[in-house]
Amino acid sequence: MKSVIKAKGVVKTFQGGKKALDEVSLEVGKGEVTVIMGPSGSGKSTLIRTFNGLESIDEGIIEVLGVELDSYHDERKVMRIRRRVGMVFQQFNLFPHLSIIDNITIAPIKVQKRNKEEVASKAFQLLAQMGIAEHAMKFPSQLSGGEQQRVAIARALAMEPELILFDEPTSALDPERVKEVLDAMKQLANNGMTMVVVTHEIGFAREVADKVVFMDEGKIVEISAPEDFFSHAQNERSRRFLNQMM
Amino acid sequence: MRIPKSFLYQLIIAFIISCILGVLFNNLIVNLIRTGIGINFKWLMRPAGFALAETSLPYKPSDTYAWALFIGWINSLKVILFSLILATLLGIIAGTARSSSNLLVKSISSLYVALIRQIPLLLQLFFWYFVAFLSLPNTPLEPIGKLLSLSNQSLRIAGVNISVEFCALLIGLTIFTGASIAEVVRGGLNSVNRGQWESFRSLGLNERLGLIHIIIPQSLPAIIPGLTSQYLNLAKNSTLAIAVGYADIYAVSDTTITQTGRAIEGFIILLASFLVLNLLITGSMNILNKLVMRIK
Amino acid sequence: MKFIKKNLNLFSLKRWIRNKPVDFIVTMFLMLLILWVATLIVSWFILEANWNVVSDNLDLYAIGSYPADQKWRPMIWMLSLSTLTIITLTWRRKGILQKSLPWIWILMLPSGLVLMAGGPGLIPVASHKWGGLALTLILALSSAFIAMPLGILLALGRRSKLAIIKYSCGIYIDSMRSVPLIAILFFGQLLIPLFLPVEFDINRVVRAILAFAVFAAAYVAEDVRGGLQAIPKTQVEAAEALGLNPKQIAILIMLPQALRTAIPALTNQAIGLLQNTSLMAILGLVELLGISRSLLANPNFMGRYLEVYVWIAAVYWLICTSMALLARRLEQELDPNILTIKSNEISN
Amino acid sequence: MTKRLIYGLISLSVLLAGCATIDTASKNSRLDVIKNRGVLRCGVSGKIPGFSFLDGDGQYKGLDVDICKAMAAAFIGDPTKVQYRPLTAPERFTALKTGEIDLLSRNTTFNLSRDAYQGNGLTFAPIVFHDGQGFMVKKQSRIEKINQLKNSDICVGSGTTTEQNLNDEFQRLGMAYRPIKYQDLNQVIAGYLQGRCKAMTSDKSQLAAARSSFSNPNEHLILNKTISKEPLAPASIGGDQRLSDAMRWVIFALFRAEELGINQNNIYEKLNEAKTNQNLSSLRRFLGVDGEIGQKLGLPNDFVVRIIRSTGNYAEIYERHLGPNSNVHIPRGQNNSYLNGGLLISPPFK
Repeated sequence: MKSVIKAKGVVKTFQGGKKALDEVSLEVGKGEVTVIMGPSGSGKSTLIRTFNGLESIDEGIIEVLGVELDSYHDERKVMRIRRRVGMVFQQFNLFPHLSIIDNITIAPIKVQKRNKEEVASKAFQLLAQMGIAEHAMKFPSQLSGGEQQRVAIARALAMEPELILFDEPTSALDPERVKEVLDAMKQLANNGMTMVVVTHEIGFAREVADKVVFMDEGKIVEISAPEDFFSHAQNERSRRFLNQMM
Repeated sequence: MRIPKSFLYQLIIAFIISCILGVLFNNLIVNLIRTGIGINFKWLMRPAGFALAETSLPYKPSDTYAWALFIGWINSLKVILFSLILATLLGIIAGTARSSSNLLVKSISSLYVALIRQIPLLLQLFFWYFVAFLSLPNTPLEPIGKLLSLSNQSLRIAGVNISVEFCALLIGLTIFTGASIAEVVRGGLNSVNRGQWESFRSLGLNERLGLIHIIIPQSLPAIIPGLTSQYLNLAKNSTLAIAVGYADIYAVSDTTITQTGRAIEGFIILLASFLVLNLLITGSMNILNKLVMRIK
Repeated sequence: MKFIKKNLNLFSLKRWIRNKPVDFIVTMFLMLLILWVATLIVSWFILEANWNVVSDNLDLYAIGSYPADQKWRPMIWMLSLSTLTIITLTWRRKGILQKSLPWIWILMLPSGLVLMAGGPGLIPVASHKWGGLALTLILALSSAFIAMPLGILLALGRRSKLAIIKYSCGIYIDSMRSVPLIAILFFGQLLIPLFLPVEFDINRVVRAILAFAVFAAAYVAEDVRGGLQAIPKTQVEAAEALGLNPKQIAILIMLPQALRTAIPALTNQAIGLLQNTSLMAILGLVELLGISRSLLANPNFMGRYLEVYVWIAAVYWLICTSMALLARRLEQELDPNILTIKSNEISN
Repeated sequence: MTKRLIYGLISLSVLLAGCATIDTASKNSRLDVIKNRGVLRCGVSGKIPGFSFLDGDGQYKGLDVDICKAMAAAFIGDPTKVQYRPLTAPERFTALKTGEIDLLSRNTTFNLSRDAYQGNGLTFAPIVFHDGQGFMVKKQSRIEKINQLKNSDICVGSGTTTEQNLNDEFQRLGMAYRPIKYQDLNQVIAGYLQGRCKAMTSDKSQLAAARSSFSNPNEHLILNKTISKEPLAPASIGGDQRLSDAMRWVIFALFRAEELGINQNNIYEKLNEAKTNQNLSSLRRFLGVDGEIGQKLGLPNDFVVRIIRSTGNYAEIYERHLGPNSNVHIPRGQNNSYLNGGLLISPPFK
């Protein structure tokens, strides 16, 4: 299987000396859904953000879609990666001053220089796919959290990415809104999208994930298939975490 | 009958305020009678008898004081308008430069702000006029042919003559106000959620496009009020024109007051003309604000 | 080591030019510009500058035409001001000294006035003999001292429920803010006597201080109001629920929070006020800028503008920057987060 | 509660009304105010070398300043009891009218509209310096006549008669010009020296004073033509006869002492001579040994002695500040006693 992400010996130290990532190595294959779990402060968000260059790294190499990133944070390479990798944030981060349709089309038009009409019709299609086509002309503040997050997914998809990173996409949602977002993500996974998801949603991980990565204190503690991870996790720390979660 | 307490308080305060004003006014009248100053505005229609170096509209010394004051007001408006535009550009550049990834650009803009904001404007104006402009050679320099010529009397760009007084005031005000606007802009940019930066970056937008399409539009609501007050300050500071010999409204009122001895009337006219300037600035900024809100 | 390696990478020229050509060009251009300006400045300093105009007249810059036999008075005052500034900025150890600092600061203004004007055991020196930096500092400090409480009252007044108070404060603040300072000062110097009873004379320095104070109060009021608006409504509700009356709420709950929030804005006002005292040079007081202008008229020093301007710009810059630093120090002292950290330290 | 408030209001209003009417018309002469205060407030320029100028030791010096000293010597008996108020041109008359200063000794031109009741309403003392407005140019400009200044920039102090004279002259000649106006003379000089203007205009005494301070005075030319009469005189507020009389005769005393050859060195000698020699009746009157010239003015009888003791006669004042050994050398010319062909003359002290 062709790998999309190949991270080797990644180290990231924050100002003040705290090691956020400590010799992390990870491989993500094409079409795979990888779920990263771990207690807060374990470095899982930092890891996922290094994949599209939002965080620079101090040591090691990350190869994303054939582009290599190292401790020299090469802006051009980062830009090349970002054009092909989508990202969905915990806080949605929609652009509040732009309408939903503009939120989705701005990057394809400005970055990929695609035709406006074509992008717009694609955007409507994506919104319909997410079940929120009727909101196209509204502004983000007029939408519920779940709807906003689905817009954020549609925005990421509009760039026709080869990989989407999800950074705790449901953590900021009201409980009753979580399902609609997870459903949209499941749909994506079923369509064969390569996804890296940081989440605490065990149900989602069980159902969709190809592998579960467990992190603690900046290290990857365990990588296993979901059925193994949730029934008999090998590591003591993973078990303790799962006990708290369930 | 019960009178509400708050009503009583207000009555007392109204009474005290009017008493104070009354006393001041009474003193004024007494003093006016005593010194024979009196208040009237008839002198406005008398010939001014002084020439002005800088006139945007036709003016000769035999014109009235009123017209001379109006010319001064137009001169004020002119310098305010031009330095407003330039200071805004400078402020935006310096303000955004402070969040630049280039260390040199960043430190230069920080240095600029830290230096300029801690030195009195009047001193800066003296510097620009007496040191920078008046040290230019007497015979015009022409660094790029006939298009631009520079001397210690005037600046000539493409056939338009600009006096060095105007230039010194323009540059002094621009650089001083630009530093304050830079702070406003920086504050505005910082007011935009960090997530927005990450968000546009992860969509593959570069810094320039991101600033233009995502960050600046969102920071405008935070920037515009600050910008308005900087513009008002600029207008008020333009009265320091008097230090460099530029004939603005304050300088003309000053001359008028000396020649006629009409200090109070001159003062009232000065205040009125500033009221109009302020209304112009706040009015147009309100319109701008509404436009921004509508876009949002 | 890692850090150095990373930065060495950064300075790999080839990579730089290839990856960020615009960045490279801008940097090179700026470097050349800096080099050029630096050469100009250095050559002026070495070849042209003649600092006699500064070194021969240090006394004048400091105190103007204050009587020579009494010059130790303003000198001591300014010396203690600067010592106090340095102590406040550097002394971090807790103890009596640090606890007494606020009180010493509060004492600086009255002691300065007494030293300058004369009092018990000191020969009176009339205010028209004051000048130079000492006058600048007195003007700025005294007017700030008056403007602060006045501005706070105006800010509270503007939020009052009583219409008359609200509107008269509003009118005062807005009209003061729409007028150029030089007009107010002009008014203070020339026209105030017209509004006072005959023969009722206030001296020039006091008039200038009053003019600065009434002007600055309007700006202080707006900054404090900004601070008041930043206080969440829940704070007032909580205070009301505790049964505090409006006056207590204002003094105990609102003002402390509002003033802390307003410190940065108020600092800018204070710095602005100090800088604005230079306007008195136009209106005939010989404060720091005024004395420089008088000196430049002296035949011996004619034409030495740049030296004088550079020198007093440096003085102003130093004072304003230390004011900014002092304000930051004050902000740290009052920072609720730091306070909680401190109490944690204690409990640990 | 309500009742008390109302009482409070009433008493307050009475109080304020009282304030408002107090002292609406004190007809006291300013002269008494000065004497009671024990200090003379004198408005000066503070920036004109030779006339009033802040010296290196922080003291005001100059002809205008010595006039203030003579006044203080006469009114109060002590030439040091003077508060100098440096005033800009725009504020000087207002300062006088509002009573901030007692008298103005600041290069002020004596003219009709400043003197007249319907004008500025001042009263002038005798002319202490006969001046006239002229132009200074750089020699290298080869300008020798005003006509050659057509369409030029001319540096001038704003809000002074200088500005009006400049305008009148150029209008008369039908020439256009651009006035570059500055707040004070130093800026005018700076603007001129730095080449902002082809010429600067001011009173010739000030031009001479300025030129003498330049590093190469010979490179500058003061044009011959005098475009105006600028008789400079101290001034006080109009309608106060006692003060203006006293001022007038203080100045005359300075002139008269020169005419009589009485100076700071020989004043006591002369006084002794007058005291011992009954025949010198005019000298005896002048020095206050006989008669009551002082009392008539509301001054001490020996006010002349006090003046000469403190400042010397006019010639001495002139020598000190404008003579050949001073920084500013201006030949006496018109400003000489009539005995030497000048314009200064004192009426009899009778």
